[in-house]
Amino acid sequence: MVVDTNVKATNLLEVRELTVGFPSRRGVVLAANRVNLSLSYSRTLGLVGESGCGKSVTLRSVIAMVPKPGEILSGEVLWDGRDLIGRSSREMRAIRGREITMIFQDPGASLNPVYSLGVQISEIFRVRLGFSRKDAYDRTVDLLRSVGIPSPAERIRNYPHQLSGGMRQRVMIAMAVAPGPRLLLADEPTTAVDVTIQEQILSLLTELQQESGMAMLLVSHDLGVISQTCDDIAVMYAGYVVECGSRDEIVSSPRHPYTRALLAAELVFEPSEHRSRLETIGGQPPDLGDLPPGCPFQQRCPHAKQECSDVPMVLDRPAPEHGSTCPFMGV
Amino acid sequence: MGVYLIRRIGQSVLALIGITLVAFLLIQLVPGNPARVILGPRASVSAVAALRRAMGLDRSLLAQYWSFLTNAFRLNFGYSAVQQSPVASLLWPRLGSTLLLTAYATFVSVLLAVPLALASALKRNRPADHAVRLMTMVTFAMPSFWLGLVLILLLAVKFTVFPTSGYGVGVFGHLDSLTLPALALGLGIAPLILRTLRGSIVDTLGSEFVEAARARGLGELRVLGRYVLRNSLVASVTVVAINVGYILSIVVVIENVFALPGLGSLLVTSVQDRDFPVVQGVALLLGAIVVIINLVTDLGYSLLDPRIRLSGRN
Amino acid sequence: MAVTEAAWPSARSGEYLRRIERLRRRATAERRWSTFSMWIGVGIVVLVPAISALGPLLGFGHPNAPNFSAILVPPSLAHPFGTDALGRDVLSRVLAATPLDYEVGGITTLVAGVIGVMLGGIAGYFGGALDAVIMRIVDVLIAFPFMIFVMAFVAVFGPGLTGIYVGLTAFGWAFFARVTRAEMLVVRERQYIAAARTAGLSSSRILRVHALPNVLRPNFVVAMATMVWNILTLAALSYLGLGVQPPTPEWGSIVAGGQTIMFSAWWVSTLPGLIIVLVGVGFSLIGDSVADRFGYDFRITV
Amino acid sequence: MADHDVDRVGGPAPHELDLRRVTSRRDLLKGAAALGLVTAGLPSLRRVGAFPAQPRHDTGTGGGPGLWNGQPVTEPIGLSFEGTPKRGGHITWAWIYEPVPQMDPQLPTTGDTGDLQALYSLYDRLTNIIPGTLTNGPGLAESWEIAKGGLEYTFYLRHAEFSNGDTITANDVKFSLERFANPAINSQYAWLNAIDTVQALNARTVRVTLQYVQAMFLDVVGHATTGIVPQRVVEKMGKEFGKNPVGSGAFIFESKTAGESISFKRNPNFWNSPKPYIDGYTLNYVPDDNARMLQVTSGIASAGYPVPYALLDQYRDVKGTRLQLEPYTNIMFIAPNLKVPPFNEQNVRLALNYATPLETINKVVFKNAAQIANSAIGKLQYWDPEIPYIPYDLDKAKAYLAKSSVPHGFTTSLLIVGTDTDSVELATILQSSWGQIGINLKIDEVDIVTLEDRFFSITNPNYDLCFFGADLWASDVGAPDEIGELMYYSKKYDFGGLFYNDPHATALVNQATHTINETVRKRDWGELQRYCLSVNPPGIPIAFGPNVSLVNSKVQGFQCLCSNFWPLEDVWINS
Repeated sequence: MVVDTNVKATNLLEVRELTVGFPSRRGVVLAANRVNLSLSYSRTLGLVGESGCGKSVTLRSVIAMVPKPGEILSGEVLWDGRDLIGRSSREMRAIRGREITMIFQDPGASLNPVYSLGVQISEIFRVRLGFSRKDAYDRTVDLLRSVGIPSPAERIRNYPHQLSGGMRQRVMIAMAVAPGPRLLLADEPTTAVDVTIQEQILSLLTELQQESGMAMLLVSHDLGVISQTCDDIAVMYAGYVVECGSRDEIVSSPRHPYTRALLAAELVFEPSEHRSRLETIGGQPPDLGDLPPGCPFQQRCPHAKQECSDVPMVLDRPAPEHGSTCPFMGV
Repeated sequence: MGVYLIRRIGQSVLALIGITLVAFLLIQLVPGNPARVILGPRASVSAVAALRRAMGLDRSLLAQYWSFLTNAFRLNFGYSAVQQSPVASLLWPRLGSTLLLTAYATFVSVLLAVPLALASALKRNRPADHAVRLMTMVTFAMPSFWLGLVLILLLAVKFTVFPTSGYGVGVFGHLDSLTLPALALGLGIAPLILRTLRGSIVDTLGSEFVEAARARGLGELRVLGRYVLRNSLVASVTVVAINVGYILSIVVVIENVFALPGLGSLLVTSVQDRDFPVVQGVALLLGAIVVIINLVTDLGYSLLDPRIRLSGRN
Repeated sequence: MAVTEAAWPSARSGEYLRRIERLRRRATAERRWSTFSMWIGVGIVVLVPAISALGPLLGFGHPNAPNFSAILVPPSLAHPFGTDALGRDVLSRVLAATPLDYEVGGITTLVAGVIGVMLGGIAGYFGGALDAVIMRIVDVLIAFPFMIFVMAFVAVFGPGLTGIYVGLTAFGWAFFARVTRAEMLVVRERQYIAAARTAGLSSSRILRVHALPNVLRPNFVVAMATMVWNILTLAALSYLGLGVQPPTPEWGSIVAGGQTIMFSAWWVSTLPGLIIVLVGVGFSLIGDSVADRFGYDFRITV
Repeated sequence: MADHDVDRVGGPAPHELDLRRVTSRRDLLKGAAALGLVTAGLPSLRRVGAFPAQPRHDTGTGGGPGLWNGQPVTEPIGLSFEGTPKRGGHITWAWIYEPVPQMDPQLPTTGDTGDLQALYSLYDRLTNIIPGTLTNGPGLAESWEIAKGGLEYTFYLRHAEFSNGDTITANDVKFSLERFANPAINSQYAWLNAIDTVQALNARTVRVTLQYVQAMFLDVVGHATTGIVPQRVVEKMGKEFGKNPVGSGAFIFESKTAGESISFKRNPNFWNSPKPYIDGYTLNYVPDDNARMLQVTSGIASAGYPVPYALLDQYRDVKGTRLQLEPYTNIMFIAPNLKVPPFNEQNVRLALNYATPLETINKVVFKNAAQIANSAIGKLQYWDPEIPYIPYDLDKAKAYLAKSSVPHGFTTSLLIVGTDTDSVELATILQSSWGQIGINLKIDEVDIVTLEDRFFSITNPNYDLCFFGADLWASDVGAPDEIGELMYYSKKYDFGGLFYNDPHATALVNQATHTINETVRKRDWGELQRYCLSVNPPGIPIAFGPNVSLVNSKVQGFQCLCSNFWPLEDVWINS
């Protein structure tokens, strides 16, 4: 390991040199490549990037849920300074859904269609938190109310398919915050809902966060969403963190062409207008299967040059400072 | 839901009529004169002709089918001149044995299929998976009567565990003597269930709500049981019902191999005897079974899956 | 990734290298298996008839010529599969039977497939009453023990293969129709179909050019299964006494013919049975790996 | 004729062999072995209750009692009568026939041996076949007199009761025989009938007057369908009688499960006490050959019938069981359609006969258990063993063919039942051997019903050659009359058949069937056997095959009458 394991982690979550690989027809693809992140108590870190840039995988590897057949090849995930990687599944389960919880992109798909809300939510209280059936029920009702679901006592008997997308997402959030986690992982929580709902969801999240003081790791392809919610931002491209810093730094003085492209898209167009942004960036998201040597962004980079092929893809300044992998964009 | 049910039943009745019509026309096309069958080779032509008239076989096909249909509507399946008894009295006793066999076999195959399906889905594309899949291919490709005989040879002759054939006496006698047939039939059905189940388990495993459940830190067993299997079963419950025809085709052969007094063997003999009323009766009954099974599965399906139960759409 | 590696000369822990090696091996292993199983399948399916083409040259004796001096000889070098009750070499009968079984299985599957794809496609694409009618018929056919009806067909058409052809086709198409319809329901919602529609192309053209290609692959998988099923049905028919005319060798009739003496002369029925299983597995392997490759699940084959 | 009559009273000197026709569709369906047989002689059995310890035929050419050594079977093998008869026990009998649909002897049944066996157990008749012979002895009729040159029969009944306790009266007999004679009721077997009138002279005497002299009349009144039924009950119950019958036979109907089994229990009122020895028997319907045999070897059943020839070697010596081969008087016969050229030519038929390798067929198809046929009538009364069968001689065959209108051969087809292994094997052999004289034989495989339909259609019999396996060319009676009339005199019956039309043969049959003069009959039948084998054969006689059953060693006295009925009242079980 490059990283000295004796370094005392001062943060709630430290991701160091995380590398995740997937087998594919063309060999091993690195979905996350030497990713370094740090997230301190009750703050919000945003991971932004196009789909397939490895942000979701990074998110999942935090709770050791890298989708099969992928696996973490190297690196550390320090939770309170303790490395989570290589923990037994029992230990991980103790943390999952307890200290760290997660919400998903498609609230419709992430609820079990065959059980009523009540059953699914109270399951958390009964199974995970050992409440009695009765208490679990009450807690569930309160919970639903707290995430702003009208007449929860009735809703509780409903099945997922009977709720609107927004409602479902609220339910998901409710289930996520129910155990009072210290970290909430949010994977594209607003992608599946329309813009108006999106605002509500985001505000609900920040609200809950202020109340409970939990930290949040938010993943989105939408820089707008990220910048409006997060304290720190990490921009990912083709499995690399290409730029990382505080929100203000990133937004006001981006140091990587890719970040700039994203910002440009955000400024010129309505937020969340996914397609049009692609137009301004131009070209297709990279194929992780065959990346060029050096900077993976070079094919699409307006300032691409010879040397791009020799760029060592490491942040020039380690977190929490404002770092970038592109040596050619001075401040 | 009500509307939906009514529509389903309506369709089923149509299907039923279709089945009996096909059965009726086909059997009518088969050469061979039931009257001759009944009276035997030496009976005089005049006697044969007379009996033919008496059996009403000289009427037009349409007339015959119509009277059959109308009678069937009144639950009167007609009279078998060959067996010299009302068709119904031939059907009911055999219905039991066939249903018992099929149920037993389905049970056996589920017993085989579910764990294997889980295993191969969880170990997808690993040796275990390939092994299971290969196994299903092998059993799928076995001639059922051949499999039956091999089983007899092994479990009844070499090691006399089960009776070689017959139907036994009393419920336990039945079960005992139905074990081998059920095994043979079950091995025939298992690939059906296993393939479907494996497929839907794989899908379910990939679905977000399973991931969510894991993310909630639920135990693996709980996830598999309440989330994965529960949802996969929904998908694969119907497959058995849909393929009743496939299953019954095997039943016919199996009943022959093991000398079981079931609908399958009855159908075979009555086709051979040109015992039209019985063939039609069996066709109708089997059809009814199929329809009922389909309805029941639909209901079961909707019980398993609230989306259908509440929206009432398939 | 090789590239990615090259880009990273920097030190990696041995653990990392070991893991990445394992991943790479699994990746190649999976890739290999699906191609491998595919080729095994193709191998079996092609090799059996190939060998049977050479059958006469192998010199195990004429498949139909009785040899009363060598009745029921157990498997030996001279007769790898032994001889039957008339002293005919079982292996050469099995080999001689191959073309027939392939022909029957193939033709019935093909015709049924064409009919099924067309009707299913129409049902799925246009929907409505047409759909309802077709699918009800499909229900009936699939729901019913069609072996009995194939029997009836054989009886109707008398000796010869006609009845078998008609019977197997008349009931086989339903499975294709079911799959095609399901696939078609998905396909017709795809954007390019919608585009084609708005472009004012004729339905038939849309079906032919755009929709059909997409429904053919799953049907190929079904076809593989139908092949097996048809061969098995042939066997069952022979057992129930309505098979191919003797002495024409046919796998089913060979197996069925030997089943009476199965306990005394096991080879007559058992070994040909294994050939059926072998070929069946061959076709299934092809179907499965095709299904895998294109991400269908092999459940559609049942 | 008086002394002749007296001679007949109490039963005649038995003929060596007897032959009956058996209709058994299921045999052919499942390729079962042939039916009918010769039984070990216990000629005096019905009159003297005692059981001879060592039956006469038990050590036949089979070599060693109870074990068949693979030699052609001309006498019964494996019959066992060890120990003395004792009461009690139940017999389960796995066989190929479905349970009889109804049990009224005069109403049509499926004609299966299975049905006739049931009728045979349930009802007794005026005369009964004497085991091991071709002739009938006393049954319910203790004795009889024949008058008017065979036109008038007077039967003296013994005291006997129906299973319900009623005494069997002359009126019951009159009633039963009239039902038998009435084609409107007995549409199935009325063709055997020659009865004109029946009178009940007194409670125990019946007089029957015939329309013409029927030489085989005493055999006819021993046929299963002439079983004596209680007039009162039948008239009361009508069609329902067949469902819960009241019988005069050794057994009473107990229960039946359609498609599975039928059970009979001992009739305590049976006149010939202490018989039956067993408490009852059950018939298990087991169509699959292996399953059936395994039921015997595994002890589920005490007897299994029939044993396919293909399985003879396998079950020749299985512990705890014995193979019974009882020579088969039924004839396996290939019937050409004489309406279709070239089969209407004598030379063609002769050629076919010489081109048929009978030894090979016997070896391969019948595992050498059969006896090669030297008669186109069958091994019936007056059968002459001295006449040699037609040898396999291709040159002769070619020569005959050369004299025909198709000197270089022709293409034709053989109609057989597809499920009958024997038929298929036979056909395959003929295909190769007939091919050598230029006859291209196609095999036309159908199921039995289609076959019967095509064979028996008078208007257009739709076949070239037809092989019925074990069935059809077997007689219902020990006398050759039935087959004779059927084959060589078919004008009498208004159904199809051979359409064999040879004036000489017809004259012989016509004469022989209408006299009770033994010398005339012996002469004529002998001449017919010779003439129809080597001079103008109606078809190709193949073999007389044995009737084979697998029996548990404990079961004693289990034997088959020539009419293929098992008198189970003679059976007992050794502990």
